[in-house]
Amino acid sequence: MEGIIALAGANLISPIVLSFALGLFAALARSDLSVPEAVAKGMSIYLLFAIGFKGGVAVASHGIDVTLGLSLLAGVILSAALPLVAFALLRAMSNLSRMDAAAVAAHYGSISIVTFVAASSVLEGRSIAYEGYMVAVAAAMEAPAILSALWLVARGSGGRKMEAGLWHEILLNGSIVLLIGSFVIGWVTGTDGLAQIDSFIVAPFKGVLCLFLLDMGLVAGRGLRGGRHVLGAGALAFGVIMPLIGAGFGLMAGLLLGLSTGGVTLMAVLSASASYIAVPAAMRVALPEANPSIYLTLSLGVTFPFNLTLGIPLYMAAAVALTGG
Amino acid sequence: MEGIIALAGANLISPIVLSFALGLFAALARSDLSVPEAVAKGMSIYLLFAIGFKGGVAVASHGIDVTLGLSLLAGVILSAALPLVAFALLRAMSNLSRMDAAAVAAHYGSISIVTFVAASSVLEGRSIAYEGYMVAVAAAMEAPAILSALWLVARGSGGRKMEAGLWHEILLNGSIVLLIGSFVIGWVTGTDGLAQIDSFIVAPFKGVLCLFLLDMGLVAGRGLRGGRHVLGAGALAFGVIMPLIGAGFGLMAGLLLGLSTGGVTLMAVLSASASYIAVPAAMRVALPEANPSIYLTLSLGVTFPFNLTLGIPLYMAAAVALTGG
Amino acid sequence: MEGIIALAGANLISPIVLSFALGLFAALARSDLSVPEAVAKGMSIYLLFAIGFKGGVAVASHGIDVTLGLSLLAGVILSAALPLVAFALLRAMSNLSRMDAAAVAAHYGSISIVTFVAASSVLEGRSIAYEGYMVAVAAAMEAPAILSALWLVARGSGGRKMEAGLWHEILLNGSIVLLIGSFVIGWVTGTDGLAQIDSFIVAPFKGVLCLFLLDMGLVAGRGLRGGRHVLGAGALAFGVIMPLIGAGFGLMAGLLLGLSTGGVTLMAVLSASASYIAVPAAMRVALPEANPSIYLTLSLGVTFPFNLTLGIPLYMAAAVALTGG
Amino acid sequence: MQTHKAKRVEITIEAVMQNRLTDALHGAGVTGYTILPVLGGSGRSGDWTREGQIGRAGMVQVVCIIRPDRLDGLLDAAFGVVERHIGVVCVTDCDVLRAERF
Amino acid sequence: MQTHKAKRVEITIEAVMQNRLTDALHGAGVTGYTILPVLGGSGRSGDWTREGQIGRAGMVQVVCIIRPDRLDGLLDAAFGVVERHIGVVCVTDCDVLRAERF
Amino acid sequence: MQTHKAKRVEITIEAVMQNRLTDALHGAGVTGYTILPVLGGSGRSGDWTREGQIGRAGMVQVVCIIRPDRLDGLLDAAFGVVERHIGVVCVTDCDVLRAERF
Ligand SMILES: Nc1ncnc2c1ncn2[C@@H]1O[C@H](COP(=O)(O)O)[C@@H](O)[C@H]1O
Ligand SMILES: Nc1ncnc2c1ncn2[C@@H]1O[C@H](COP(=O)(O)O)[C@@H](O)[C@H]1O
Ligand SMILES: Nc1ncnc2c1ncn2[C@@H]1O[C@H](COP(=O)(O)O)[C@@H](O)[C@H]1O
Ligand code: NA
Ligand code: NA
Ligand code: NA
Repeated sequence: MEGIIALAGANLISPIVLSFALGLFAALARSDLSVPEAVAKGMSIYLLFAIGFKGGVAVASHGIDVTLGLSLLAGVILSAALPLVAFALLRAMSNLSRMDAAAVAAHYGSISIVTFVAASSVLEGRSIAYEGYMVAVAAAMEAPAILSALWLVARGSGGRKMEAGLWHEILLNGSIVLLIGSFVIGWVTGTDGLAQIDSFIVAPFKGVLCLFLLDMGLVAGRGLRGGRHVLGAGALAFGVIMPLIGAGFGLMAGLLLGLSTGGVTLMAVLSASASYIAVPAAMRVALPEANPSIYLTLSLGVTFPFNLTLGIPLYMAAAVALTGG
Repeated sequence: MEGIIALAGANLISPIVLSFALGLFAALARSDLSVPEAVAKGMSIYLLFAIGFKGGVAVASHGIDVTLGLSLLAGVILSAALPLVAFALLRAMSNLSRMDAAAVAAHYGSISIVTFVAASSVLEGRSIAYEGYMVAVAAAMEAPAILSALWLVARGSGGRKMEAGLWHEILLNGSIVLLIGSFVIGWVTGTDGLAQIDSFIVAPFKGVLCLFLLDMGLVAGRGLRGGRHVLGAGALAFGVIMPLIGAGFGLMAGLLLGLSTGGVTLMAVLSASASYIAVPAAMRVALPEANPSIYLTLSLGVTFPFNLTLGIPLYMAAAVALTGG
Repeated sequence: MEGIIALAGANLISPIVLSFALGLFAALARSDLSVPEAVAKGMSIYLLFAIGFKGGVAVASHGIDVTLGLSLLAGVILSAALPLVAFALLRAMSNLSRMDAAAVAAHYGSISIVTFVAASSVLEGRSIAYEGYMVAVAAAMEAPAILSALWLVARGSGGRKMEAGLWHEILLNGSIVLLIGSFVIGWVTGTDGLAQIDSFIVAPFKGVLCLFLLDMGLVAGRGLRGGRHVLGAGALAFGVIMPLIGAGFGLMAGLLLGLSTGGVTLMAVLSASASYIAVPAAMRVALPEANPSIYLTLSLGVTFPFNLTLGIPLYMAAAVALTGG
Repeated sequence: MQTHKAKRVEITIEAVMQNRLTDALHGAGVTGYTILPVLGGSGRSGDWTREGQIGRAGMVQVVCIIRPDRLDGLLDAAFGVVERHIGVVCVTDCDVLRAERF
Repeated sequence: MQTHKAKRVEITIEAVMQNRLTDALHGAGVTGYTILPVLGGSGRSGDWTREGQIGRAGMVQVVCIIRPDRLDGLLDAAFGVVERHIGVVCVTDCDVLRAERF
Repeated sequence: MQTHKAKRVEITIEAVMQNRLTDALHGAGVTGYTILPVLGGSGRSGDWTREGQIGRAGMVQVVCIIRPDRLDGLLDAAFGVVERHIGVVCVTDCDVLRAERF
């Protein structure tokens, strides 16, 4: 217990978390500090490329684990199943409409790649190893949740079909293509490839992450300022409870798969995290009637900060305890 | 004297100054070279974050100097007082209207953070130490000058009140929040924090500064092309004389405070430099009748290049001579 | 022969080429992956600045070669002459109009700085030295081709004069100014200057190049998707044959000049490459009737990938064989 | 200078719907339009701003100039897309040069 | 397709004044508008361009579509803000779909 | 609020031609205009998008508000530039505040 608190404390005063806090503060204080959209997008391209590449190199040098396929499968199942849990919970805890609840549920089945990046950064800081292919698991978990949510809506209102083009958009969305693509490049070029570009993708990585989280804090803060009125106490509580439930499922899955301590942690982090890029875009197309303030505020304004500050050290401590690592 | 000339010569052929010159040349030659606004803003966020963070780490490792509070106070007083000097000088030397003169004066009380960054970069290049909290002094000097200028106008025309929202905007403007915020982050996380991100904020710093100054040169050159008609010889001379006067006050303040050689230099640099971000925005809101070409051309087209090329080595030589460092 | 294949194979699985392939794939698969315009422009400013600076430093430390002047002259002649070859070839091989053929020809006389950068990166990877001033040759080859193309059109239609402003635009276009400017800065500040900023312009260079080529792949892929209908088999074949012819001329020129192995390679690469920045802009102004889809698709969608993947190792192998280096 | 009557249709729509709208326009035979970025705005669903946006958030403005007789086809096509979505459609009378282009 | 008469008001204003303008619009009950970025321009105070701008320089264009009877309120509110400042206000007649939104 | 009749001219043109157009406008005595960035579009020469563009590609939109009696001079000047080039010129009636500015 004390270990967890120390861990959480150390995590809380890391430059990464404090940068997020600074952004949050600036937005809540209505400062005009802002990161241009193009720069934010540039940084996210950098982060996705770096994390994918490093994952590929890790797989190239440690070889394919027999559990790779099973981990991917587990990711898909978690992503598809967690929205059902989230939906039931939301309907019980809050007074969100069926449509809004389904849209929120989709976000919690899917994942937040920045939470994943922050967690792997913490793991590396403590020299805890993890499977390189967890990046691929992250990619695999992006989309299935969307399908579950649409099914939830269809079951209720009868016959809302998914538009053909939407599948294409979801499966080939920029972040998935970049993540998988750079993973493959890292895999193919291996440590030789990494040696050529590591002073770009390894050394400055954590610093870029700080600035990116500064922007995430700004966006979350602006969202909270505008969105706090649309959320009741029940929905807010959901934003903290659901990641814990998700992390529980992720921990179990990781243990069953026999992943390393780091791998179990990341499985928990992925399950606990909620999407705010791919899923919101899909929801605007497929469920335009659902209120974006609700799902964005919950995912970005409540769950993301929770995971970043308390969640990650907690899941890591649980993984350490459970794997004995 | 020879020492100063050698110093100025070395400074003049540094990549930083030459990058500025390249931008200036490109703009004056009407090349279409341009740095996208988003990239320029991204670089300025990087520079502010890095300089603030490093300042905070310096304070964390060297402890709070007893003179920190006094230095902040001195900064506030200098920022508030220098506009009065500048205003009197302008009214004597040029034929600017009361309104334009007050607006220009506000710029010279406030500071240019890039001049500060360039100066600290030169100091580091010569291994001259300076107080880490000078970053905080810089932040403290941004705003008071605006108040003095508004008071100068109000005294003349009778009763121009400062709009409520403007205060909030000035004190929480993006650069101040980012500078102070990253200063605090650096302070809290200390050398451990720095170790995590130094290959992002330390190693590439000077290179980014080059590209940023390339853009500053472009902006200054475009300004000069458009603004040279609005400035008479008196105003132009002011753009070179005022930084010298400001530097004199800054040197005195630094000596009285008992700062290190680097600290005295930076105090002079801050007092000598003129704002071109925070103050112009405030003037557009508070004194829209003042002509922006005048104050931008003077501050960015005359004083900034003067400080960058001749001013910094001069103020440094004076500080070295006066502190015996 | 086997050496070439091994070389090409090694080149094909470099992170640089694979990043381009990823972008190409993403665009052809209609993924929404995209690099913001401002970020792409920011990266190109970085690459131009770095390559120019390093070229200048190389000249500063190795001294001016007696062949520098002759190499510049050779570059100008190649740039002016290759369009005539290209024009004749196009008229024979394809059914493009005179106007379209002339516009395409201009692109092949001029150069692609990214191909140059990629080639010098490959050379550095294999520790093959090259003359630092090749950067200046690249700059000298940008513009003459445009004049040749306009002459080709004028000869046909009678009396199309070149607008006064266009010259200014071409000779002072952003990339030329930045390339030459940073070359001069590197030259003036030498290895001292480089030491100050090498962790910005040397260490992360290849990584930035990867992301830039990712974007180039995206742009090329989008172009191919839209432009494939406008190109017949003849024009497509031209896109592969012309670089080989250009490279042949470049190799000869390099040998005659007595350049190093790396220098000969780069001369071939410059001659083989086709412009897609400076020349398209000039053509939109001077020959607006020419169809941009044709020249952009050929240059960026056919010749650029060919050079990047097969051309560079081929030209390098030829240079190695011919110089005995 | 000879001008011709035309209609200027300005459709403000979510960026995620842009391709669906332009596909619908192409389907209705409208092949000329210009897309402007939007920085932010306000409506019944509240304020928003583009700055710092992550992902494909935000809106765009599609401006379409057409011959008056083709207006109804365009509006039908556009309405099919904006119907369930937020967004604004605004039509203005205008005069154009080079009528053959529309 | 059923359309309704409305007014399209386009206000070009300095970026530093944007919040003051939108606050004034909200104050006048105007809650629907779209903000476009401006790249550059020219006027009595000369040329300017956005590229490479440092700080919050530059202008924006606020486009507001409203029912004709609310025009005067909007113009009063807007004028209160632009009065001492540079900027241009331009009103056009237009037709809109979904009149209930305005 | 007192308004005055004016014309709003919107010229969509390639970015490389922007300076030539604004020079021509200045030549015709038109010194007030606002330039908007364009994200993408479609026309007879196909689709294009600004994203990831390298170089000075792309288009801009120049919006010019003028007194009606000056319209012809402006259109002549604009036409001289757009004539051989792709681009669209669209004129709308509008009302402006502060007529003395135009
Ligand atoms: N009356 C209006 N005038 C101009 N733009 C509007 C108007 N109403 C809505 N919009 C734009 O459409 C977006 C969505 O509006 P709404 O569906 O009302 O939330 C807003 O963010 C604005 O960009
Ligand atoms: N007649 C006009 N048409 C369109 N935009 C204008 C016009 N006059 C001024 N503007 C815009 O308003 C800004 C300030 O104008 P001014 O106050 O005349 O300097 C200019 O930079 C333009 O962006
Ligand atoms: N009817 C139209 N309405 C609006 N914009 C258009 C129209 N036609 C062309 N454009 C714009 O002008 C550009 C060039 O058109 P074009 O010359 O037809 O290829 C297009 O990419 C659009 O941005
Ligand atoms: Na999840
Ligand atoms: Na000062
Ligand atoms: Na060539």
